[in-house]
Amino acid sequence: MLPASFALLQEAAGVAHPLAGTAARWMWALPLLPLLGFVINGALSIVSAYHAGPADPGAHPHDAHPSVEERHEAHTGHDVTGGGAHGDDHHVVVRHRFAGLATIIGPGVMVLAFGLAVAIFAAMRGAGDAALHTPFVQRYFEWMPVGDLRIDAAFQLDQLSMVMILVITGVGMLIHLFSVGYMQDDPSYPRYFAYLNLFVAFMLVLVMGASYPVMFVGWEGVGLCSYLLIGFWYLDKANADAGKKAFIMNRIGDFGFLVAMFMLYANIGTLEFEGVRAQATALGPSVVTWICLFFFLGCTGKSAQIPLYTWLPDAMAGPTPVSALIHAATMVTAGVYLIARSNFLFSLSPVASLTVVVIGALTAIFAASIGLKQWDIKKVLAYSTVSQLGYMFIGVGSGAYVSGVFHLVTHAFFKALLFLGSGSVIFAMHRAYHATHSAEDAQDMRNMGGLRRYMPWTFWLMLAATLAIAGFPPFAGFFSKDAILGTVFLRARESTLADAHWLGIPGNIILYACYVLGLAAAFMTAVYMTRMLIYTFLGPNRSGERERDFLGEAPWIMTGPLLVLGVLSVAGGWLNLPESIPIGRVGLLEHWLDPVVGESTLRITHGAAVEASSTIEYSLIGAAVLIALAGIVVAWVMLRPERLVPKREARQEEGFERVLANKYYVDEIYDDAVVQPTVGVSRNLLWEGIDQGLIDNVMVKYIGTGVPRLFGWLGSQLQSGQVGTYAWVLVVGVLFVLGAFTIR
Amino acid sequence: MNGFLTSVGYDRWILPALLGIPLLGALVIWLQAALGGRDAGAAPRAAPEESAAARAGVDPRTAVDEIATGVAGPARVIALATFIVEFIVSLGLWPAFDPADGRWQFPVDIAWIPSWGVRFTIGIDGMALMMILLTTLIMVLASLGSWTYIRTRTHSFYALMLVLTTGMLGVFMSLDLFLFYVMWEVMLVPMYFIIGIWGGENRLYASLKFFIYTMVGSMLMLAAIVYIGLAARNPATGIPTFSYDYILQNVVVSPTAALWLFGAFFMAFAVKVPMFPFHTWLPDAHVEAPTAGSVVLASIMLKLGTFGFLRLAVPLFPSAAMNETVRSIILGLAVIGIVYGALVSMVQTDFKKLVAYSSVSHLGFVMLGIFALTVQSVQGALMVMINHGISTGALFLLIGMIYERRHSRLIEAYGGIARVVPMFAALLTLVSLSSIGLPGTNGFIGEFLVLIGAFKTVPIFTIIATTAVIFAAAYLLWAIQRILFNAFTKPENEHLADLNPRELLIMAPLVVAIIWLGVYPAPVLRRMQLSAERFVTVVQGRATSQSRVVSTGERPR
Amino acid sequence: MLAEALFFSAVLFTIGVVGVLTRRNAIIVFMCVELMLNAVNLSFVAFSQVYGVAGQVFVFFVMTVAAAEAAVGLAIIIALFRHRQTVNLQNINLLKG
Amino acid sequence: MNLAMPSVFDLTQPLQLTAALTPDLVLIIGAMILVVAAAWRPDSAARQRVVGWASIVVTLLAMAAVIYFLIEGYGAGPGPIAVDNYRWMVDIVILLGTLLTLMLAIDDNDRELITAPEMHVLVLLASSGMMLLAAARDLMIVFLGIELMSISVYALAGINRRSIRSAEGALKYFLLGAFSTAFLLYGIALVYGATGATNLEVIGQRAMANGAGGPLFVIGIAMLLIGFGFKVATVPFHMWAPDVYDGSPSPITAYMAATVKAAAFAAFLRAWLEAFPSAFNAWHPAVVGLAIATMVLGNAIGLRQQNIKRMLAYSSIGHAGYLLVALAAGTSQGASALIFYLLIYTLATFGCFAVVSSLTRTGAGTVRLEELAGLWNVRPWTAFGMAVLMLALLGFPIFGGAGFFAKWYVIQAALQSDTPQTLLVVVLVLTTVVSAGYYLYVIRVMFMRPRLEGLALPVRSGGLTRFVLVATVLLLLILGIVPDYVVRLTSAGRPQLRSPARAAPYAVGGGFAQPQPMLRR
Repeated sequence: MLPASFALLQEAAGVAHPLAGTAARWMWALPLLPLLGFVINGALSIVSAYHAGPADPGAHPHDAHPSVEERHEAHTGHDVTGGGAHGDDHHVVVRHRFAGLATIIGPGVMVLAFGLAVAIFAAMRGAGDAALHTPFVQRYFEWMPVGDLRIDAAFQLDQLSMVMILVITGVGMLIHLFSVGYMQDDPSYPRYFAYLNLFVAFMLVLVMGASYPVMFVGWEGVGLCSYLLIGFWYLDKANADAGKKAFIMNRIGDFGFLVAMFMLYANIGTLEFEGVRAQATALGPSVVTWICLFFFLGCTGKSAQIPLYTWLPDAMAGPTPVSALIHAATMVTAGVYLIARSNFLFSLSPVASLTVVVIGALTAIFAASIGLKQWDIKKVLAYSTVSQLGYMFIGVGSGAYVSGVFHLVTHAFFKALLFLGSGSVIFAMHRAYHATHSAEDAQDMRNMGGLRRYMPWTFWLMLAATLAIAGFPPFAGFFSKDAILGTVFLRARESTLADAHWLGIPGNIILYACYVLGLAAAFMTAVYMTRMLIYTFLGPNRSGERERDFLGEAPWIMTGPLLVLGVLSVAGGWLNLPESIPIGRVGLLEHWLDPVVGESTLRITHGAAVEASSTIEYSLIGAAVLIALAGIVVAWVMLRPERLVPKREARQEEGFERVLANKYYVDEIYDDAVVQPTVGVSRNLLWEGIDQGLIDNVMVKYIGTGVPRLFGWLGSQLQSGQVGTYAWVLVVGVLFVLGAFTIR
Repeated sequence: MNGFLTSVGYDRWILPALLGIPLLGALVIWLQAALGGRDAGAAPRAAPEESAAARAGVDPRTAVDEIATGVAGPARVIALATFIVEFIVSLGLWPAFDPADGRWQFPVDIAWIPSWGVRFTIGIDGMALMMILLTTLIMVLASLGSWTYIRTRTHSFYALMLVLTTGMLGVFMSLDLFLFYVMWEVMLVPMYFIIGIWGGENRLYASLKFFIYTMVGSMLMLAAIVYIGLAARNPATGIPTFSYDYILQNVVVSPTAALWLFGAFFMAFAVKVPMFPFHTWLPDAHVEAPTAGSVVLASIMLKLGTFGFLRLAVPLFPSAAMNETVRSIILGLAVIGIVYGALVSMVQTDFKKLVAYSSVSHLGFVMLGIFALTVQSVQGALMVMINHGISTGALFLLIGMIYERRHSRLIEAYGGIARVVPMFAALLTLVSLSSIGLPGTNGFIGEFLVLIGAFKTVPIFTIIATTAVIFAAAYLLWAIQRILFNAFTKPENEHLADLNPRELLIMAPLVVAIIWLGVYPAPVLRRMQLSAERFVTVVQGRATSQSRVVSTGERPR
Repeated sequence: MLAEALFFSAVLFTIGVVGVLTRRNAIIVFMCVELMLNAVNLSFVAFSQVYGVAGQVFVFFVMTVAAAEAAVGLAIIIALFRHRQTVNLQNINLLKG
Repeated sequence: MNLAMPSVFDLTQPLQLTAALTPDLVLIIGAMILVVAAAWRPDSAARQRVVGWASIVVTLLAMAAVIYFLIEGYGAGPGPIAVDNYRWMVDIVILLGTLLTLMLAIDDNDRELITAPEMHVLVLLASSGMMLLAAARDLMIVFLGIELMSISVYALAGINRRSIRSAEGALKYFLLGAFSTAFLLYGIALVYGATGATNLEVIGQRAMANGAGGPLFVIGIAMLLIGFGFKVATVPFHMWAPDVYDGSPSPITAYMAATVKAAAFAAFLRAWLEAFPSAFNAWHPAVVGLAIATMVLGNAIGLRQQNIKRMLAYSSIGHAGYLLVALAAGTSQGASALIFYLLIYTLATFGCFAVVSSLTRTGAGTVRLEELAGLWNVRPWTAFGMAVLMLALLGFPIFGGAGFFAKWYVIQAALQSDTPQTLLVVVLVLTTVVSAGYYLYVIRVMFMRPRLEGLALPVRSGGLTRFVLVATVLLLLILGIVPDYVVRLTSAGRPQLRSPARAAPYAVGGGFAQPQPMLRR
């Protein structure tokens, strides 16, 4: 039944489309390949860890088990332990017995998927621009056919999803390869690849889904994988906490996503992108604003924006390649993708778009400022990610969907590189500390310093990435960030956003303010990135005498992907060169995405193409470059790595530094203001108060059973055994009966 | 397949057979016990009257571990075989059921007590079909899950389980209100015994609470059923009728009476669902019940409440049920239940109790779906019923498995055990995720449909209910973190054994169902489509016609 | 005449009731009950003045039955007396609750 | 016997009146013969058994006569007694109860060393009085029946001369019974004074003709209500019941709880349907009040009991309340429901007392609930039977057998009345829930509690006791699945109402004006 309907649905949908006969018809294999990897790796993992219990687990609880020694041996050999490379348990390094197979499967499916993605990309290029004005939709089966609600399991291929697919499979493949080295000694090696494969599968579902619900599958699926991978070394409570926090915070966002879907369905009866796009203009302005705001709530969760950003820094508890793939390059950008995908909705609601811009700008500056005082190398990068995501939202919020996506792509390159580079560093540090049985923190920059000597490749690549993120021309980040800031400035001059009001404030003022905030954040970005580079790689080494001997470059399987990402970080800007800097083909990405977002962009700009005088253009570019340079210089001048002491000798920060180091105490505020009250109210008021107190005691015990018991007690007191009493009761009864007879 | 089934007359005998097979199995168990089976493996001993132990008042049989002595063997084998036969026989319903036929399928109609107009009328529609299949499946798993859990008085236990099955299936099939009531009560007693005899320390309290709560509601329902039966009586002979179809088509009661009657039905079903604030029996019953009891309770018996709303309470008295005030109150209670259940389950220390409160939350979704009255929400409600049966059943089975090993349901007794019981951990995580409603698992489908359908008619309630996706993640993830993850601090857990093949066999169909219903629920939805649509149209139609009759009936005076 | 007889009967009946309520000796209580029966007999006789002989027939039945009742009743009282050595009703309260 | 008996007796003819009393006479004559036989030789256990068995035979003969009359479908003209299916159905319930009492008594006397064979004779005499009550259509017959029944039962209550409890119970029953008889009699006198008649039919006609009747009439009804209320043990005239039930030998307790109640209710209902329908508005509030008080207090006090006989006493008070609901409906359908209920209640009660009797230790007189603990472990079948009986009394379908149908019928009758007794039905169902508190407690104790330390096993009970238990449980279970035949039987068993009573125009068996030969169809 399934194959038949499969073919049928597919034919009905795809027969007329130019991509129907091309490699694109295999697009269903994109998520299926990693899914297959997940299944195999998962099976390897669980099979290797599983020891069947006794047939009668309840019998004689102490004798029925295999001998302790036997089982212990089994565990240390090849069990899924949650200790992992990260813990301080100094386990005996034994590679997993299926490590070889997992190495082939895990990255292997990614290579295949990337190959397929490239082939599909080629097919799309071959099909020509004109042919691709409608997306290529494949329907596989009816997923939720209920009444007039019809949700199909369908994928959609268009220019936007193609970009995302390439980033996900490409960067994903590199990170898988990197992981082979990074995770080589982990006892749960296949489990790691299972999760990672599953993540890619869900991420592809997210970007390929042809409707919001299918996208939501991927949306929550990646959240799940994030949860699993953050808590990968689950025996550490902090890791498990971080995973759970990520999931729950994401769920708050998902709540928004869900409500937005409900509103869409209630108002226009469809949830497919094409259907919504066709009918979006029929929505009332306030409805569309509410829909967009709820969608954006989803984005703040998934993409770690104010107020739901706090999970992302904690998510660094996961293995570093995970941070690179999920918490920098792909998953966290899903929110940006969602808005870009929903451009037909957001462009209809200037208020919602302004909200996106404001939140994006605030997040950018807020997170950047926290990044200034972090010591954990991954935390710096995490706040940097939050901040950069803010930029992307400024972009997509202000209707510069192309710029937003552009920054998403370049950010994927350089942030992945930064994370993987930091991974290399941590790997080296951990190896060194492990060799000397030291319990020092392998991620704290105060324990690093001068690593340039020991890992030059990593240093140079990190330098490139740092320059890219700082917006230093001609690295990738320069172009994308400049495109965003420039667009915001232009939108402030002329757009539907500028005409609108947000909380009573004129839109253009807000946009100008956001532009300034963006510049300030860019300055801070340059500062903290330079700071990270200086503290990590320059100055004297603070790792310790003995450890120094063990520091060194990571194996080629790790540095290789770094190299590729380095190239991309340097050259990524050429994907979408502005017209003002024609050092290659101009506006490639803009042209590519035009069928998807062009119409909406025009709607925001009152139908006019983006036009600015070259004076403004160049001064904007100049401002951006100056800011970046200023940041680097300030950091270079102010920071003194030789004065830094290792973590264990460090003093407490004072004043505002302390506030920054403690991330403005937002976690604590959330805990005190939301989490603890909720738990407290639930426990004391709802459970003990209402459930046990009011319902069980008062209603049931006192009233429900108490009243019959009271009657019983009274009656039983009268039943004294005295005939006299009985006669009295009888006579009283007689009087009552006679009384009742007088009632008419 | 269908041809074969028709050739054996499947459509004629299937429903009575489904009711009869468990009874037959119970009879066989009873015979086996009566013919000395109980003593087969026990050490030879004197007649109980004479033995010294008996004289001292010590029962020679209470403390006997019948698994160890081998007495349990035949009982559990017979029970399992019966349940498997039942399940296989019921599977034929899937192909034989015609999703496009809106009438009752596989009907059987026999006079039972003609003097009172009581008939033995059974038949099913799509939602009953799914509930029946769920029941037969869960019973197989529940009996397998009791395989080593129930160690004493196994014959009685399995016989009660079989009788219980008949009762539950009977409720789903009944098309006669009298029969419905009888079946409704029939399932109460076995469950009372199952909790009361094989339950935990506080089992007496819990079982009595369960019984009394249920009975308060059902007795009121009894009075209401008599009232409607009399309202539908044949004017010539004066004999009442309890035929569902007849009553649905012909009986119109005054709005005041409808309100009271609906109230009576509401009490019966709301206790069973259970709706806030009638839910407090549930945590106690769940916690104290043996695994199979909890599983059956959660997977099937709670659904009987919502099934009652769908089948009886709302369609019979739509003017009362859909009265703006009544509906708002019920929706309010449903939404309170959703959020309240989630919040309270967050702070539980006993994992079973946590799952019990989560049931309150999940069943709130069902109520929301029913009373939102759109095709999507009703279908969603039906899906939640199925999904909750699968997911929560699986959760209770898993808890039972770990309880058998460690004899503690307290969350704090565990921690980090994913290291020693990885298969258990993987399954618990998967099942929890499905309970949370992760897309791609069954849980999502139901909740999503309920909410998206309900938003059309009752948006504010729906938005509040949607917040439960957050709390659900909070309580379950927090719980499994404290059980599976975190530091491994309890040395006594070092020797926990992972699941054995039998336990994997129990979980396998549930896992398949979780994924299947999450990815491809369309076949299930198609089969329930007509039921849901008919529910919506009947309720809407009758609500308007009843109010019209009332208005035209009263205005001339 | 009828009214007076009925009133007298009612008074007698009430005296009997009060006697039952206030006396503690089983035999006296029983005598009070007999008084009540005879009060009713008086009513019957009075009514038979109006309606004919049926009331008087009833009186004979009542007297017969009362005699039988007295026989059984005294036997019971004696049986109890054998156990308790008293017929005071206040002491007879083994069964209660 | 005159084989040329007319199908409708003319009760003014002494011979035909005698013929119409045949079943009653069988019992009375049998009792007379046996009393002589019992007195012929000194008491001994063996004689007790012989007389007991002989009484059983007599009862069976009477039963056969009743069934014969039922099959033949005789009717009767106006007169002091009724010849209708109602009477025969009540007779069957009474004789069934008598039979079960005798069976239990034979074994119980053996264990308690009661050697008096006249006990069985007294049971037969009491039953004769009850049959008279069932037949009575004249207040004079009602009085005679009640007294014949009561005086015998006073003696029966005190039959265990070794037991002080028995004597105390008998004394309380006797004093209060005589006290209430005075009220009943006063009521009869007043009704007679108001209407000039003692025949129920005539009273009904005259009351109808005179409107609702004067104060004399109304107070008369009130007094009658008190008298009957005492006999059926409704609150607040129930005070004697727990003590007497507690003190009496178990078979007699069952007899009082079920059969005496059945007979009293039969007469009560006939009087209310035939004589007082016109005064419905006068007596209805009082009956409703009594019913509510009885249901609530009976069940509520039952919750506190630890002695199983007392518990069953309060349970029987609660059931009297349920039966009052059927009566409060004031319809002939209520009568059918009442008979059905009485039949089922008789079965369940005797089953319970069979268990009590089989578990009673010699001389203890009763069973405390804690002695039942863990009964399942040592006497699984007894425990199972007791569980069924408890559920039957609770009114639970299938597992409780026909107990549910009994309750169902009462509810149906109450709601089918012209003035639906909704309030009573609601109280009924809610107090049923309360009663679950103690019925389930018994089950809980038997199945879910361990046996008390050091408690000896109950001795093996006698064959008749076991027979009673098995028979009642089986009958209940079978009737719990296929009740229709008995339902038809009871729905035909309504009083033949000549006067236009408040009976609902409802008939299953084809109307009530003409007697129907039920069994012949």
